[in-house]
Amino acid sequence: MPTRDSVYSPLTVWQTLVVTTAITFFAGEFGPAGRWLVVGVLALALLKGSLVALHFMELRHAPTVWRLSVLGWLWLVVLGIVGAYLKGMP
Amino acid sequence: MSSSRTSSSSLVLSTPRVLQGDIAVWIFLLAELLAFGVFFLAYAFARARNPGLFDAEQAGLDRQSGLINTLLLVSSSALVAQAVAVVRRAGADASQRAAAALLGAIACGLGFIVVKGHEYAAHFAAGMELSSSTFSMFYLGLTGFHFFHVVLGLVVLVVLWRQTAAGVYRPGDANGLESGAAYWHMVDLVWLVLFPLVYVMH
Amino acid sequence: MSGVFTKSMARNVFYGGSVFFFLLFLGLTFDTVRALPKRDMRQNITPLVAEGKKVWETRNCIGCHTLLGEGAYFAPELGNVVTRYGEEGVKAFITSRPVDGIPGRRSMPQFNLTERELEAITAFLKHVSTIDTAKWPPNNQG
Amino acid sequence: MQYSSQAVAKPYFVAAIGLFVGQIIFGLIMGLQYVIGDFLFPAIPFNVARMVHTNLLIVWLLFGFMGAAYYLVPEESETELWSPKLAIILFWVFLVAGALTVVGYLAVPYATLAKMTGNDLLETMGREFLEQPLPTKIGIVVVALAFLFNITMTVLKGRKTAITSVLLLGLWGLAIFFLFAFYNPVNIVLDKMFWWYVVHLWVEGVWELILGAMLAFVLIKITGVDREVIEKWLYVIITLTLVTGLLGTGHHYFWIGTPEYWQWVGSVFSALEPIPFFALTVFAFNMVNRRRREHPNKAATLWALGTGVMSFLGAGVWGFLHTLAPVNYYTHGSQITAAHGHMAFYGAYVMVNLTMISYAMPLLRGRQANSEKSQVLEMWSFWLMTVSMVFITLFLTAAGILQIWLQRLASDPQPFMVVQDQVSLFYWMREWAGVIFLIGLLAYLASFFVGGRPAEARAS
Repeated sequence: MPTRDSVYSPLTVWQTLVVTTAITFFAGEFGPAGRWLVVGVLALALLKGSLVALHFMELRHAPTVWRLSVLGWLWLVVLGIVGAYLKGMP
Repeated sequence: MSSSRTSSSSLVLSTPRVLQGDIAVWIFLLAELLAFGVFFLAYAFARARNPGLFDAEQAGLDRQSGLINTLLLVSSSALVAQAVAVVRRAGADASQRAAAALLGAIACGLGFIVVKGHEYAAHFAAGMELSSSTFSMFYLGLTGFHFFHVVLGLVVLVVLWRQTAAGVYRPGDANGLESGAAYWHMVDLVWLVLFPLVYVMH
Repeated sequence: MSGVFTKSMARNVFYGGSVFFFLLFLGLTFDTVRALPKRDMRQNITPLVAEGKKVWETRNCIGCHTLLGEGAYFAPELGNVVTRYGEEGVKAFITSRPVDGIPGRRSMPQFNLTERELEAITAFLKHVSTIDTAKWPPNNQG
Repeated sequence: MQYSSQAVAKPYFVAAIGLFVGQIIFGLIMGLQYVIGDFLFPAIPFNVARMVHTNLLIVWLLFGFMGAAYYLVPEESETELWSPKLAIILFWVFLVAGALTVVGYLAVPYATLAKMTGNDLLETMGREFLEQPLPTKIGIVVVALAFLFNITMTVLKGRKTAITSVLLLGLWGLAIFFLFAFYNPVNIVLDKMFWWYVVHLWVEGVWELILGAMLAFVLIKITGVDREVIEKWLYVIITLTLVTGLLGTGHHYFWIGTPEYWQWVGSVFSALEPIPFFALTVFAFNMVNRRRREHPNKAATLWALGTGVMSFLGAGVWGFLHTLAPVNYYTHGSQITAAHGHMAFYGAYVMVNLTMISYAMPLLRGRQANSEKSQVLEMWSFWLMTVSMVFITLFLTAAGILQIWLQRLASDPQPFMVVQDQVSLFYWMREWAGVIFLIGLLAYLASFFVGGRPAEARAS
């Protein structure tokens, strides 16, 4: 069976995740509160989630039904959170 | 199991459409994701109803330990992915190198437990409990639900570590390892949404 | 849906998953039992109230009524009946039930309760009405 | 029937159907009492008729489960039952205890029955579904333990299959959770909290395991699909059942005094509870479509598919209708709950028992399947009962919605009885649907006595 190496090695994916996590933290710690923080931080969550799903969970090679369900879940939840946040804006 | 198609246009053998691990685990994963997803949305909409309370009580959280925990889980997840890749390439003493990676993943997982336990101890000492406020109910509920998933995941990883060290897994015959890995990545994926939602957003 | 799907993995996931969620359920139940005293007014449970619960059970009131919404749907909710009709109203109603019922209408049997039993059942229903039920029922009609 | 000791199941099935008829008769009495308030008053007041109705339901379903276990365990374990004699003794003990209890309900006022049967020693009576006197409750525990011992010994000395291990898990769970019937604290909130261990963890927990095991067995026999496929789907379905059902108990902890986080936990997890029933329906249809043989017992196939669909509708859809806390705040303790109760019990546990009986009875009487004529009559009874149950549920749902509107949502809410009078039209229609249900049940009974040449298995 041909090997299924992911295009990126786990190391490069890991580095991206660490950097984006740091950005999320600093944005929250020092960045301005409000709409842009939320949208920015959740966009990063989308990126990180997709990386983990596609590379670590190897959904890149998986049948589309599984890839769609996990990525679909990620997008729906994040969009739901953003939607709820905007609705709750004072 | 799945035929690999060699299309004339691409020289590279197109990789077969195969799911990582056992479908039974994936069905369980999706059910868990659904439960977490609904809880996240419930949190988001409850927050929308009184943003002030949530922001005020969120300030009481220790965002740094949240950061450390995210880094720990992400690293642990990467190490498990590394272990799966090593077993699949099956070089010299692959089992030993994969087992080492799994051990690292377990260590990071334990780190998460320690940091989280420390965080909880502080909150419980301050008298926070499930029914003290809507925020505390969501905070303890969500992170607690996730916390016990990490504990379960560590049990799975220890079993996988022993099996890998014993050389049970080989390329094309690592269903247990891949299934456990998929579960652990799910636990990490859920935390990647939970961290910004609970700790950072305000 | 290609991919490995084995019975042994399905069994492992079954045992792992159900034990995990059972422990979570026990954990929450433990927390609930610990948090209950602040909500269930247990400090007001006098021997009279306990006796009232026994009268409630030995007359099988749950066979027609609901209590906090649980029971039979043939007769009104009694969790808040004391707030609806007052203690005297409840006692008067119970004692005034006609033995042969009301022609063509639902009617409560005449239980011939003693004075003590009447006091007890009313005390029990009064106690139930003080339990913190997250503002249920929606209104006085129950 | 491969093992002679499987014949022990026959009296259990016969008793089950007999008690089922009794249950429906008392159901009709109660249905009439809803519209003619003083029907049979004071001889059989509503609460007594209700006790008989609900207790007969539980007892006949337990008879069905035990009969199913006595039938399928020897065949699955490929060995004779450990002690057929014990099974017969337990049959009579359980039947007599049940009969005495019902006579006790009907013959003496409940308070007298309580005094006569030692309720003063240990108060366990007077709670919904657990109205049985203390001796009966102890009898149930004895019968359950002896039954489990008999079945477990058979499994231990024979082949272990997923079906028998899941069935055993379900049956042992059933017995263990019944022990909470003996816990009756003075504190009503604690009483209700652990009362749900007997009720919810039965019907939305271990009973679903029993249902899964029985249905898997019948599907293997009818469709001939290999055991490996069916058993792994069985595990997936019961995993989803317990994963959602255990924390799903929370949807009973909304308004009984328990902390308010249960409103979130209960709503979220019970909202997922229809998923295993949906998977069960897809699984049943999938197996029947991929069948490798044309089993002559088409009626049993219809029952098996019906179980999937109706349990998804009754327990799944009608359950979801009123499981979310904000909705349940208004529907709690209304006819909506009664509507869900009827269709869920019928769709899941009545139908899986009838599936088993419809599959096993011909074999117990020495033939693969009944005659074409008998099966046609049985299918008539299937549609009569199922459709009339759908209507009972629809009418009670309509009654519930109107009740909630008038009594809770309206700007000037009306008293309970005033609302009940305005809703009586639906209770009349429910009563007629109940009569048709009884006709369907009698047709089911008749189908066992219709003769004719047994249907043959056609080459698939």
